[in-house]
This record gives sequence, C-alpha cells and structure tokens, in this order.
Amino acid sequence: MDVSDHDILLVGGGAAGLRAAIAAAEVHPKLSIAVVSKVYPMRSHTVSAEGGAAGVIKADDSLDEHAYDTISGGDWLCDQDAVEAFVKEAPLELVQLERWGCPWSREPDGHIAVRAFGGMKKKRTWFAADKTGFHMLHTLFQTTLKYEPIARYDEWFVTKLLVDDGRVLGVVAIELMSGRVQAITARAVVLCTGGCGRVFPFTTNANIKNGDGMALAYRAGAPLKDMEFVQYHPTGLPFTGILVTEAARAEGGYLLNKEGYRYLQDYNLGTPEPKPVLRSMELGPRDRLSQAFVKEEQKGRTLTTPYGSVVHLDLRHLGERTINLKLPFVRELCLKYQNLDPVKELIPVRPVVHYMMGGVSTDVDGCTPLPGLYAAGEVACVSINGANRLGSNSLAECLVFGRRAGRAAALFASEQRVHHRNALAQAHDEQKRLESQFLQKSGGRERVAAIREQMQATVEASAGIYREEPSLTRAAAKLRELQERAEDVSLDDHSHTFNTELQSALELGFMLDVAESIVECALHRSESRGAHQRTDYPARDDGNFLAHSLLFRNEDGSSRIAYMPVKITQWPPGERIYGRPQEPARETTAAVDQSRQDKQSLPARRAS
Amino acid sequence: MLRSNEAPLWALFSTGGVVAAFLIPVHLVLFGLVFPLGWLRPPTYEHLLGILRNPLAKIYLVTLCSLPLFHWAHRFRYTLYDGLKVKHLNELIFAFCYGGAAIGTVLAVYLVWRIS
Amino acid sequence: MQQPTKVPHYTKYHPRWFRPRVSVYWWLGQWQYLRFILRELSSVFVALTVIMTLLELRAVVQGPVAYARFQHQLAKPGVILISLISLFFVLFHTITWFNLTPRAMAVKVAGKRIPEWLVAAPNYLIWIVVSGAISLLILRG
Amino acid sequence: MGESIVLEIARYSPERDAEPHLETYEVPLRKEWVVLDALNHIKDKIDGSLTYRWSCRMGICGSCGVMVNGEPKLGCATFLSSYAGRKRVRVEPLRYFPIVRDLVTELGDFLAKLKKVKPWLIRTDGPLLREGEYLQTPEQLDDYRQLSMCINCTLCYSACPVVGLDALFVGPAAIALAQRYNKDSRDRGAKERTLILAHPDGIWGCTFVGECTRVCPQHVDPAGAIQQYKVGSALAWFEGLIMPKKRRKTEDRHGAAAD
Ligand SMILES: Cc1cc2nc3c(=O)[nH]c(=O)nc-3n(C[C@H](O)[C@H](O)[C@H](O)COP(=O)(O)OP(=O)(O)OC[C@H]3O[C@@H](n4cnc5c(N)ncnc54)[C@H](O)[C@@H]3O)c2cc1C
Ligand code: SF4
Ligand code: F3S
Ligand code: FES
Repeated sequence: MDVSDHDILLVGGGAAGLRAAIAAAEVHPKLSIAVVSKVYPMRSHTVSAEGGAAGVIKADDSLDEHAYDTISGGDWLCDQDAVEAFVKEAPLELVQLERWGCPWSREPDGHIAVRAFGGMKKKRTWFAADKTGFHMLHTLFQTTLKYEPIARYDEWFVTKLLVDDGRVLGVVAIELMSGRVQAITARAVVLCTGGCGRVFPFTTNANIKNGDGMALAYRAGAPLKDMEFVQYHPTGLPFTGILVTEAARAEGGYLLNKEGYRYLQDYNLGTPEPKPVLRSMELGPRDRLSQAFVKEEQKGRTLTTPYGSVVHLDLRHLGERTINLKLPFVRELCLKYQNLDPVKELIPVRPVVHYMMGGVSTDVDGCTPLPGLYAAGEVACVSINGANRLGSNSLAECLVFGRRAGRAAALFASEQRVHHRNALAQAHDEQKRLESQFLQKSGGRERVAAIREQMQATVEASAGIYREEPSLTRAAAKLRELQERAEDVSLDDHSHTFNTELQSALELGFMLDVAESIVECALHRSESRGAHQRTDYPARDDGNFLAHSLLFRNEDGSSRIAYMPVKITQWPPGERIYGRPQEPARETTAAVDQSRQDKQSLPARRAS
Repeated sequence: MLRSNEAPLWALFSTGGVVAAFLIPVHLVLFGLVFPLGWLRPPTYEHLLGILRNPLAKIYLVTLCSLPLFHWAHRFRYTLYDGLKVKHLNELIFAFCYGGAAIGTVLAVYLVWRIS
Repeated sequence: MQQPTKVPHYTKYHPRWFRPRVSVYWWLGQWQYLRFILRELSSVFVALTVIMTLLELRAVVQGPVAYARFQHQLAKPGVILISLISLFFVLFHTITWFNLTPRAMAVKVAGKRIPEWLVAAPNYLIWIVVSGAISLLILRG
Repeated sequence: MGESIVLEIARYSPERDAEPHLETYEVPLRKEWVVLDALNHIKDKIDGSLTYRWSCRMGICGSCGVMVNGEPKLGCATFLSSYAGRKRVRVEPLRYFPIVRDLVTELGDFLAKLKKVKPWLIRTDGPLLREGEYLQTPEQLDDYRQLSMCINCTLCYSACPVVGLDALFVGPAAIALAQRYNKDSRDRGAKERTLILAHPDGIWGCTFVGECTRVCPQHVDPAGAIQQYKVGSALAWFEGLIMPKKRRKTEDRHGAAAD
C-alpha cells in the first residue's frame, strides 16, 4: 500500500479549503501542500452561493456596525473576539479576491458595488451579479493553479482521520477512480469540508454536503459545537429546494401569503414600505422569517402544493430591467426549474434547510482542541454565526478563517517533525473494513437510500424550525436504531472503480453521526435562541444558556455534552429588534456606546 | 514552422471568404445560369473586352479569382484533415491546396495581363 | 495461464478506461455536423466558379470565336446542372458567412456591444447593392 | 399517474465489460423530473450500482453532463417531459472522453488543458492591498463577463468534433477562459498566453464548427471567443509586417501575435 506525505493537508476544495491552501503556500514556498476533495474543487458547494459576501468598504459604514449586526443577528451567541477579527479582515480578503480577478459587480465609476442583505443595517454585501459563490470559487481555483507547491487529490474521498497519541497525522482516503485506499500523512490537517444540509430532506445544499468533516473530527475525538443551530432559509423553491437568493428581497421583493398580504408585518418585523428598508420586513433575519412562515401555515394562510405549503415571493414590481441586471440567475432558475417567469408571475417559496451554524469547535485561528487538526468554513464553528448566521457572512468567513487556518497550520507544520509510524497499519485496517463491511459482504438487509430517507424524515420532524422535548427524545431513539440498521446495509455495487454507492454508504454513516449530534444538542438546550426555537421553552435564557454546546464522543459511540461560555468583549446581550432601523444602536445599553469609542474603525479607505 | 504560417493563411482564408460571399453569387448567376438559359442577352464580346481593358477591372478580376481560391485551400485542407481523418498526409494536402490556389492566382494574373 | 482476450485486463486498483474511437464518418451521425461539412465543401463550389471565370477569361483572351464557343458550352444541360448545384452551395456559403461574421467581431458602439443581427444586416444590404452594380456594369451596352 | 418513460443507459464496468452497452430502465414520468431525478430514482430504487456524477442539481457545479439522445446536456437541467413523445431516452457518457465507468468520464486531460492557458490574473504592478481595489467600470466588466460564466461542464468538448479528432486541441472552454482573462482590463498577461493560443493546437485547430456555443448551458460562446482571437492574431500579424515597431502594442491589445 502506498503512503504519500505532505506538510499540510486541506480536506475540501471549496472557498475555505482553497483560500487556506494559498495562505499556506504563502507562509513558505517550500512547504508541500495538498488539497484532497471528493469532487473536483470547482464543483464544491461554494459554487452555488448566489447573493454575496459581506465586508465593510463604503464610507458610511463601520466595522462596529458590521460586528453589531452580526452579533445581534446571532442572538448573542457569537464569540465577539472572533467577530471583531472577522469584520476587520473581511474587506481585505474581498479586495484580495478582487486582485486575483474576481469579477465583482461595479459602480459606474469603477469601484466595487455593494448591496443590502438581510439583517444588515448598511449596504455592505459585495456581489458578482447573483453568482457570487460561483465567481469566488472559480477565481480561487484558477488562482491555485499557479501555485506549484499545491498538489491536488481530486475525487479522493476521506474516510478517516489518522490519529496517533492524540495527534492528527493525516487521513485515509479512497481514490474513487481506482478504489485504492491510501494513507496521506501530514504534519497538519485542515478540515474544510463544508456543511451538512443533506441530513434534512428539503435543503438548498448539494448532494456532497453530508457533514463528513464534522463526523471525521467527532470520531477522532474533537468536540462539535452548537450543532442545534440549523438555519432555514425562507425562500426555497418547492420540490427542488433550489434557493432564491436573499438578494431578491434586498432588491425589493415582497413575501405574500395566500391573500396577497405582506404577512411579516404581523410578526414584529416592521411596517411595510414600498421600497426595501434595511433590517425590516423582508430584510429581517432568516430565523425570524422562517418562523413567521410556520405561524402563517398554522393560521391556514399559506397555499398548499404537492410539495408542501408555500407563500409567494413577488418580484413583478421590480420590472424586467432590474431583474435582468441584478437577479438574472433567479430568473434563469425559475424559468428552468419552476417553469415560471418572475417578471410576470409570483414565485412559490417555502423555508428550506440552508446552513449549519455549528461545527467543529475551533479558536480564531481555526485550531481545534486536537493537536494537528484545524478547521475552517462551514464545517467549523469559530462562532461568528452564533445562533443565526447573517446572509453573506459565510462566504467572507470562508476567506478570513480559511486564510487564518491555512497560515496557522503552516506555521504549526513547519515546527513538526515527520512522524507517521502507524499510518500504514491504520490505512490497512480501513481498507479491510471497507472490503468486509461493504464490498465483499452479501446478504445485508438494508438499503442505503431507505435508511437515509428515514433519517431525513426523523430529523425534520424533530429538529425543524420548531422543536420540543418529546419529539426530540423519540428522534434520538430512532436515530440510534438507524445507526444499528446501517451496520446491516448491503450494496448492489461491488466494484472498485468509482463506487458511488460505497461512497453514499460512508456518507450515510457520517450523516447519522451529525443527525444525532443535532438532536442531542437541541434536546439539551432548553431555551429558544435564534434558529433554535423550543415550543416548550419559548424564551431566551441568558442565565443558563449564554454558552456554546460542546458535544464529545465517548469510546462506546455515545456522547456527552458540556457548555462553554460565550466570549463577550463589548456588546452585552440585548434584545433583537428588527423593523425600527432608525434606532437600533440606541436600543443596546449605554455601556456599548461607551466601549465603542476606544475601538478604532476602519479608516474609510477610499476618501472620495 | 506551421505556427508562423497560420495567421496569414487564415487572413487569406477569411478575406477570401468575404470576397466569395459578396461577389461569387452574382457572377455565377449571370454567367452560369441567366446567360446560358437565355433569360437575358449576354454582353457582346466587344463590350466585355472593353470592360476588361480597364485596369481597375483587371485588379478586380485577379482579386475575384485569387482570394476565393485561398479560401477554398484553407477550408479544403481542414475538411480533408478532419472529415477523412488524414492528418498524417499533412504536407501533401498542404502542397495540393495552397499550390492550387497559387497556380490559380498566377493564371489569373497571366490572363488579365494578356488582354490588351 | 490467463484466457486470451482482446481487451486489456483489468487489474485491481488500476482503472481501465474505455476509449471510444471516432469513426471516419463522424459527420454523418449528426445533422449539425453534416451541415458543417457541407458548409466547408461549399468552398469547392466557390473554387469551381472561379475556374469557370478563369475559363471565360481565357476565352475572351483567345478571341470572339472562342468566346462564342465557350458560351455555347455553358448552355449544355450538364453544365447548367453543375451551375445550379454550385449556386446552391455558393448561396449557402454567403448566408452562413454573413451570419457568422458578428460572432468573429464584437462590434461596440459607445461601450455597448450591438446585437448580432444588427451587425449581420448591413452585409445583406451591401451584398444586394454590389450585386446590382456588377450586373449593371456587365449588362450595360 | 402511472405514466412512465423508458431510459436506455450506457453501462460500462471495467472489471467486467470489454465495452459499454445499453441497459433499459422504466421510470415514472413526472412533470418536474429532470434526467438526473430519473438517474437518482434508478440508483435508489432499482440498481444501486449505476454510476454518474452530480452535486448541485441547479446547473452551476458542472458535474452532471451526459449525452441525452446524442446531445450533450446537463442532467439536472434537462426535463424528462421534453422527451415524453419519444419511446426511449438514451443517456450516455459525454462523447470524446475516455470512459471510467457507466456515465463517468475522465477529466484529467481537460484540467491539464485549462491550466495550460494560465487562467489567472497576471499582473505585477498595482497598489497595495490596503489601498483598495483595481478600478473597473461596468462596461469593462461587460467585455469579459459572459466569458467568465464557464462552469467547466465540458459539454462543449463533447460537441466539438475537433476535440474528438485531435487529442492535442486545447478546446473551446480553455480558450474561452484564456480570453476571459485577456479581455479583463486588469490583466496584463495576454502576451504570455499567446504562446499557447496562437498555435496549431490552440485557436488554429478550431474550424468554427460552432457546436460548442450551441450546447453551452451558460451561453459562454467559446466559438465567438476563438474567432475573435483569430481576427486579432491575423491583424497583429499584418501590423507586424507593415510596422514592425507597432507590433508590440498590438500584441498587448489583441492578446495575439502570430510568431
Ligand atoms: C444555495 C446556497 C446559497 C448560498 N448563498 C450564500 C451567500 O449568498 N452568501 C454567503 O455568504 N453564503 C452563502 N451560502 C453559504 C456558503 O456558500 C457556504 O457556507 C460556503 O460556501 C461553504 O464553503 P466551504 O468551503 O466551507 O465548503 P464547500 O464549498 O461546501 O466545500 C466542501 C469541500 O469539501 C470536500 N469534501 C467534503 N467531504 C469530503 C470528504 N469526505 N473527503 C474529501 N473531500 C470532502 C468537498 O469535495 C468540497 O470540495 C450559500 C449556501 C447555499 C447552499
Ligand atoms: S464553455 Fe460552456 S459548455 Fe464549455 S465547459 Fe464552459 S460552460 Fe460548459
Ligand atoms: S465546436 Fe469546435 S471547431 Fe471551434 S467553434 Fe467550437 S471549438
Ligand atoms: S448537478 Fe451541478 S450542474 Fe448538474
């Protein structure tokens, strides 16, 4: 069996992974760097992000305001030191991407244009029409091509982290093309494997978002943080789950119930105005909008379709010109997948699982408690998203913390000595396991797809937009049962060449772990905060739960939970207020205003 | 070697294509169909000769014959390469096509020069 | 001993790709390809017309008798048929050429790229004018 | 209800088969189903060994390209209902690529070609990062915007006969990508890319079949990009002939030289 060795290994070729790779290459040109990805990097799910990436750039904006929006948007579950680092570095990262060729949309004078986004008080979302993630990912991918030290393992599927003596030494991966199982060793491993939306049945997430990295880290002994916080996006197309970007509302789209009424006004989200108002109505945060939908549904004011209840997104009043200019992809997707034209028709939408706020617990440098293991991007939880992520923060997060993790890993790696005594043996064991458990086994009674469907139904029923104890308890038991039944799956496919069924079976294993962790954390947090709404505990409880959930895995596969206090630097918890844009800052305590003074804000870089 | 040739050859091909597109149809229609089928009376020998004595007409005729031949040469060469998958006969095809176009050009020059 | 096979053997962990071969008749399989080949072959008929013109020139150079004889030959049914076929292809060339020029030239007015049909349209106008002028010149007298 | 449609899917397993063969499957015909939904249905319910790539199912990741009735298509953007009248729908791997298994093709060669054209912003001067962005007007952005839309789905390679006939041909998407950077007002690398582009394996290999543009799901128009590059190259050659001194400038401008 082969072993290949590198200094640094990036698992994942999305925005976070590629940014980390470049950062590592820039620490030292002699380092050998490898990107392992189960799909070609430009297929990573970053590609489907539409709306944009947040970074303060305009003169009327400030870092403080971005930080405040983020923290209040996250219902005070954000670590404020991380948020401060994030808002400060985000603009630089976005300019860096511009330097690498990203085709950002522009003002007539040639400067970067920004747009409004949900939960943001100022316009600060950089965009490349409505294919922002696509352009960012391709720019990053094409830029990595010029770095010779970055090797790529395209279409290699990581099944296991190599751990020895409490230290991470690399990974075991299958080369999909040949079925070969191989150890890839490294001084430091950075997980950038993205989110886990596929744990749910109805999601905007691509087929590859199975929470692999979360499960890999969890199994290796690293804790998962805040896994109960799953974001629903209020506007997904029924059946496909394809996302209609928030930019559609930022440009002025309305949400209408079946009577054609802008129902958000009934949910403490402000009063309707013809033009979009920041942090108000349709531009409120995602958790609130999705929750409002459920309430409307309960009142019987939504429309019924074969694919669940829907409300309408109305863009017609924007006119064909604006739609073509600012939202061409939205129109294209509606025409292609819904067979309707938003210029003339209403778009049916419903809340759809979109983003995982939680993930592998890391510090501000992407460092996990497990030596040698780093994480960045959606897989990680540095805690800038808290209980609810603001749209357009996560692409910027991938860049800022991708770079930080890449750098930190590179610095760590350069101090370490080669050390992979057990790698070969572990890879051998893994290969044996795959052969005996899947490839050569016959007579198993379960099918991968069937267990997957049951898991998805279970998670949705218990850990959806609203949650309560009895159903969560039942779900925990059901997931245990599914874990056991998953041991008994048998595959139709026994081939070594590009065995996607084997891959699905392994992904199912990862997803079951992630599903259990979501349910477990949701069960233990007896309060309502951001995206986590407990009908049996409807209020926020700062006394007990101004803290991150940390989930550890025990040897026997069971878990234990612990809590870690939230880091507060200058913004003590306040009430989340939307729909009154003229007075949000004053709503917070005076202490906040004071502490703001000693924080320097970014000099408006472009004195105009 | 090929590389330095491709740009001018392509230029000849495309200007030839333009000339052919604008001018060839009317010549074909008149001399190949309208006159032979007797729809219109063909120009008399004297009239034709009169036109051809004009130096501008001479230049026109050489252009009309030469450039479209280079157009043909280029297209035909690639059609043979791809359509018949005979790229290994590269040199031969090259010589045949551009040789043909060159001979045509020389002939045209010679003929208009003979008109006095 | 292993059984002899035509196919290279699969060895574990070494993918064996199937490499399809392109047939010589690839252009027959698909209408768009056939149309492409026909477009390319139109150049043969362009060349034929040039040859006709060269022969006509030669006839003029040789004198009135040769000219008359050449006129007579052009009227033979076989030659007429060839001319007809040529005309079809030559027109095919003209139309495809005009329609494709906007592709090859991004014409911009005041910073905006103007639509392709607008770039193609003048071609047709000029074509008609030029053809008319040439016909007049030849026919006059 | 009860309506169904028959799919003929190319299967090839290197461990067992000497060459690909077609197998038929009957799937329900639902109006919102795309070809990819049918493949997923087969994999989940009928035969778990059917092998194909997909991820985003929204036409943006570029992984699900297949031949549907002989036409290169994105599986996730091709509705089954548009074939409802036909007796069968034939699904095969993308043409002109080596086949790894079933509908999975080999992409290494394509990626090597992409890399060859230096698809990154080449520029050494410029202000410091802290001083902000390069300026670029919306009109300048428009010059290359469409070319930057390529999702690397390789449908255009499967449409272009030259790709099939000449293994060295760089191919439509890679040339279009090079042009994307050449036409970017921030880029200074046109000259470096000339070596690869103005070459018999580069633009001159293309005979303007135009199929690449017709099948492109992103309306990138690689055919146009290639022809424009040819015009630029030819002009640069002539200018170089007439005014050798001006040659440099033209090369930079057109991103094309002929020597
Ligand atoms: C439809 C949609 C729209 C969005 N729009 C926005 C937006 O407008 N603004 C915003 O800020 N955010 C947006 N987001 C969120 C944002 O796109 C994601 O959070 C972000 O792209 C995640 O990037 P990543 O690099 O962490 O992971 P990904 O891009 O998901 O990449 C994961 C990588 O890991 C690899 N990988 C995973 N598992 C394995 C394994 N086992 N072995 C090997 N490799 C593996 C994959 O191959 C892939 O390369 C959107 C998300 C979705 C779903
Ligand atoms: S140019 Fe079009 S068809 Fe070709 S790879 Fe790019 S997106 Fe696909
Ligand atoms: S199909 Fe091929 S030949 Fe040229 S125009 Fe497109 S690359
Ligand atoms: S699945 Fe992503 S393009 Fe079709």
